[in-house]
Amino acid sequence: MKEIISPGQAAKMVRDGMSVMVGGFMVVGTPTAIVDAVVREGAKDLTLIVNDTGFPEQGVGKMVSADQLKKVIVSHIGTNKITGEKMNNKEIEVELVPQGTLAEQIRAGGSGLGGVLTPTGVGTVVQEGKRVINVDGQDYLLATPLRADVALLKAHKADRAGNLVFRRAARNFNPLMATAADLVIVEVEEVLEIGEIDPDEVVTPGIFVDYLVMGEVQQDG
Amino acid sequence: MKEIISPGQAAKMVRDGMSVMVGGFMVVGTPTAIVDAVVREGAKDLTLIVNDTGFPEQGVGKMVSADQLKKVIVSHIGTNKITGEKMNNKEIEVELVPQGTLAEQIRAGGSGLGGVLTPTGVGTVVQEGKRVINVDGQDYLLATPLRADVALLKAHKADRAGNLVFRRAARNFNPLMATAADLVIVEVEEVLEIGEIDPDEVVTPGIFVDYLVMGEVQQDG
Amino acid sequence: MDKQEKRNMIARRVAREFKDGDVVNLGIGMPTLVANFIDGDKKVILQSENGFLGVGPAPEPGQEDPDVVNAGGQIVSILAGGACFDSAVSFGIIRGGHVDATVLGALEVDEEGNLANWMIPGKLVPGMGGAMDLVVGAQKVIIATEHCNKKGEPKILRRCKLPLTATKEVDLIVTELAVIEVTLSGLLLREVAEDSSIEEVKEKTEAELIIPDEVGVLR
Amino acid sequence: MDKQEKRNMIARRVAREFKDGDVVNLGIGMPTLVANFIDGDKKVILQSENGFLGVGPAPEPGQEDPDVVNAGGQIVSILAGGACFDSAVSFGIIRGGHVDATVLGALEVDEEGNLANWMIPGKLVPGMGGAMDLVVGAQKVIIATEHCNKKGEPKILRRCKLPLTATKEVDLIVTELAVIEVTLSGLLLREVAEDSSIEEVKEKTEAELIIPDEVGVLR
Repeated sequence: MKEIISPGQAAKMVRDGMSVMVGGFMVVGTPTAIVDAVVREGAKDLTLIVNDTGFPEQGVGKMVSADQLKKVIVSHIGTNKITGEKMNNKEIEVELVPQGTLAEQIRAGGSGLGGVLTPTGVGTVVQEGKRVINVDGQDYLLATPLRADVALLKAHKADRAGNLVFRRAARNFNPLMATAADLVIVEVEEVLEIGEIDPDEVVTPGIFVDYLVMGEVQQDG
Repeated sequence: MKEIISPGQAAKMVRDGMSVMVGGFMVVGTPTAIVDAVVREGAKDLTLIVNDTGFPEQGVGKMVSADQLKKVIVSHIGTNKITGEKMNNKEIEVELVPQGTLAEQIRAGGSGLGGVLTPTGVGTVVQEGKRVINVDGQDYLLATPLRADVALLKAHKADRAGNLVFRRAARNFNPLMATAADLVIVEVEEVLEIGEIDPDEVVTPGIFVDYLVMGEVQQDG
Repeated sequence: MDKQEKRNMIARRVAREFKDGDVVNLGIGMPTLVANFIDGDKKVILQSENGFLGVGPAPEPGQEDPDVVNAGGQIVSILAGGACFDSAVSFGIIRGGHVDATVLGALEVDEEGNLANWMIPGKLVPGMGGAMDLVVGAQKVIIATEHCNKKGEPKILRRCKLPLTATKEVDLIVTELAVIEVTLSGLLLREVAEDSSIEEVKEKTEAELIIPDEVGVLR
Repeated sequence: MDKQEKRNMIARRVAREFKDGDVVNLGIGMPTLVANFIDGDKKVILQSENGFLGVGPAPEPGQEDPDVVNAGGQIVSILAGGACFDSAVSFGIIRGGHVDATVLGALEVDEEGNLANWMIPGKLVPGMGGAMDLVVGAQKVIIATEHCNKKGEPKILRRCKLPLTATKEVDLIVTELAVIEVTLSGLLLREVAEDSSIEEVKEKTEAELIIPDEVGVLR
């Protein structure tokens, strides 16, 4: 049985200097109640691993605005000008990673792989500092694993065993990050009893989940 | 709309010399109606990529017994003595691969990766002939991608768009192989209309599937 | 032609490149427009790299689902027969060659099929998002772009100067003036707009163009 | 003790190694027996590498589901709260360190924690199946084995002679005679069976054993 905690309790587990993965793609599938609490609690010097930095007043963009970040590993910052400004002012280190590579790095971190070879980024600035490995005459970049101290995720429903199901485009990076952090906290819209999710329909098994948080229920249509 | 063909029509697409992936783990999740038809049609010199060679009279074991195979890439042959005999007599080349590595090789083949680095097999005979790549002080073996000319798979249900759902332990290698073959033929117990599988419940998207075959319905308990 | 007409013309021409059954990923901006012009007789399946296949049009007002957005953040719908997945699967589809065509914008594109469309050093660094994977992974890379940039300078160059998105991956360039195919010998002028001319296209293109005996009409 | 009693004794002792909430993978053969002895107060989640979590006991006759088998091919059940997945996810769980303990048999195990349990050259080559991944990936590797082989020869050696399954990964060895911990300094004798002695264990073990001041009783 997973413990259900408040957003504030979740946020207190995010401590200064930690690496933090946050699910979501342009705030869809972002655990906004937990992120808001992290902003309130004010942890500093965080390394954020995330698809994008949301918007200045939405999602992890609030963490950017609140100067909580030392570094961001991210595929896109174009929807949040503040990230770009802080990058140019050297207030935040921004490591830009192709989205598919970021997904594989997190998956590798969660599944005990030493890395994957991707053709993406060969011959571009992404190649700088990377190992190039040739397989059957084609060059690939070695993408090494990414893990985090804590993952803050969003799912549609969980059962009390922590099994998760996701909804539509809100799935994105959430199932990957669930495998790749020491502490996994998941904001959900609904918590079901054990047995209410069929084993075949589970997307993320409960063994990956440490705590559940009840977020606000999304309005569907 | 995917075409629904007979096991015999499916088997005729398997031609001499082809590489063939077949789903299943000890025949659970193996498309037995298609495999039986492949045995009847009698294609020769096949390279089989499969978790195990089933039993002498069940699953892909029938292909072993019928001398249809030139080579098998496989994690386990212990349930089928005939495979071992033919290996010792040099009638079949057997490449043994750790199961998790086999899964990653097929996934890499289907997802455009040049390979993955795995710690599995380091310091064992599996290391022979493999590239060893050190990342952060740890040695890994480079597992290169596997693809096949045709994949013969088993799913529980499909819709007419080819979207697949699987049942219990019959899922195993099937979703991975669906991504890694030029021609993908799936034996199913039931074909539903488009819209009858919710997008969130699809395990293998229909874009990976070329043909459906109606197999026998399994008795559930 | 005003800007919107140009964009529609480009989108309409790009849409004709798709075959029945194609899986297509449309980039953000003008490429998204292409969806409006796909022939209803062709079954084209649109992929959205944030995690689903079967992108449908924006729903009726009041029917919006906040979890159903495309990679540009616009509210869309998922057609019956669609499928949702995580980002690793999504880019497995893309990188693995399961996307038949992708349509993307360009800052610069060149004779070798190199593309620059993700950053302007010191100015605009939004990040590559999924663009690098799409350009490397899709079977056919179609660039949908205005022929010249806002300053009137050519975007189709001998060699890209901006940081590249990918090397030698572009297959076709569609602008309001021309359709240009990237071949191993260089850029081949396939079609010229009705109200333009080979001369105008050459003048507004920095790259060398191969002019075949027969050049079609872009409409 | 007859063979079955020995096996039950080993299984019972192994089961005591698990903590509440542990995720455990039990190998084929004797390790499977361990499930029968897990304390009901501990919630231990069993993983089956063919693709699910929440392995439960064999169902009542007539309730068998042919799709619900463990990695040894035995019909089992899936408990409420279980989850099914494909082989890549299954081995991601294993290789990624999400399995707290695995229990496997051995042909040979040695002072360095090396394990040989998958082939005898020229004789038995079943393939490694999932064993190599399990031994490398699981947080704790417990070997459940009879102390000697069928010929009465030691299985716990200075150095394994058979082809290895993995190097330096074994943490604990449980036999009908002893419980032995693999430490950086070598093999530490933790417990000896009530009806055996340190002398008997030493005699039947080729490897050097470290004998601490206090040796527990294996029951």
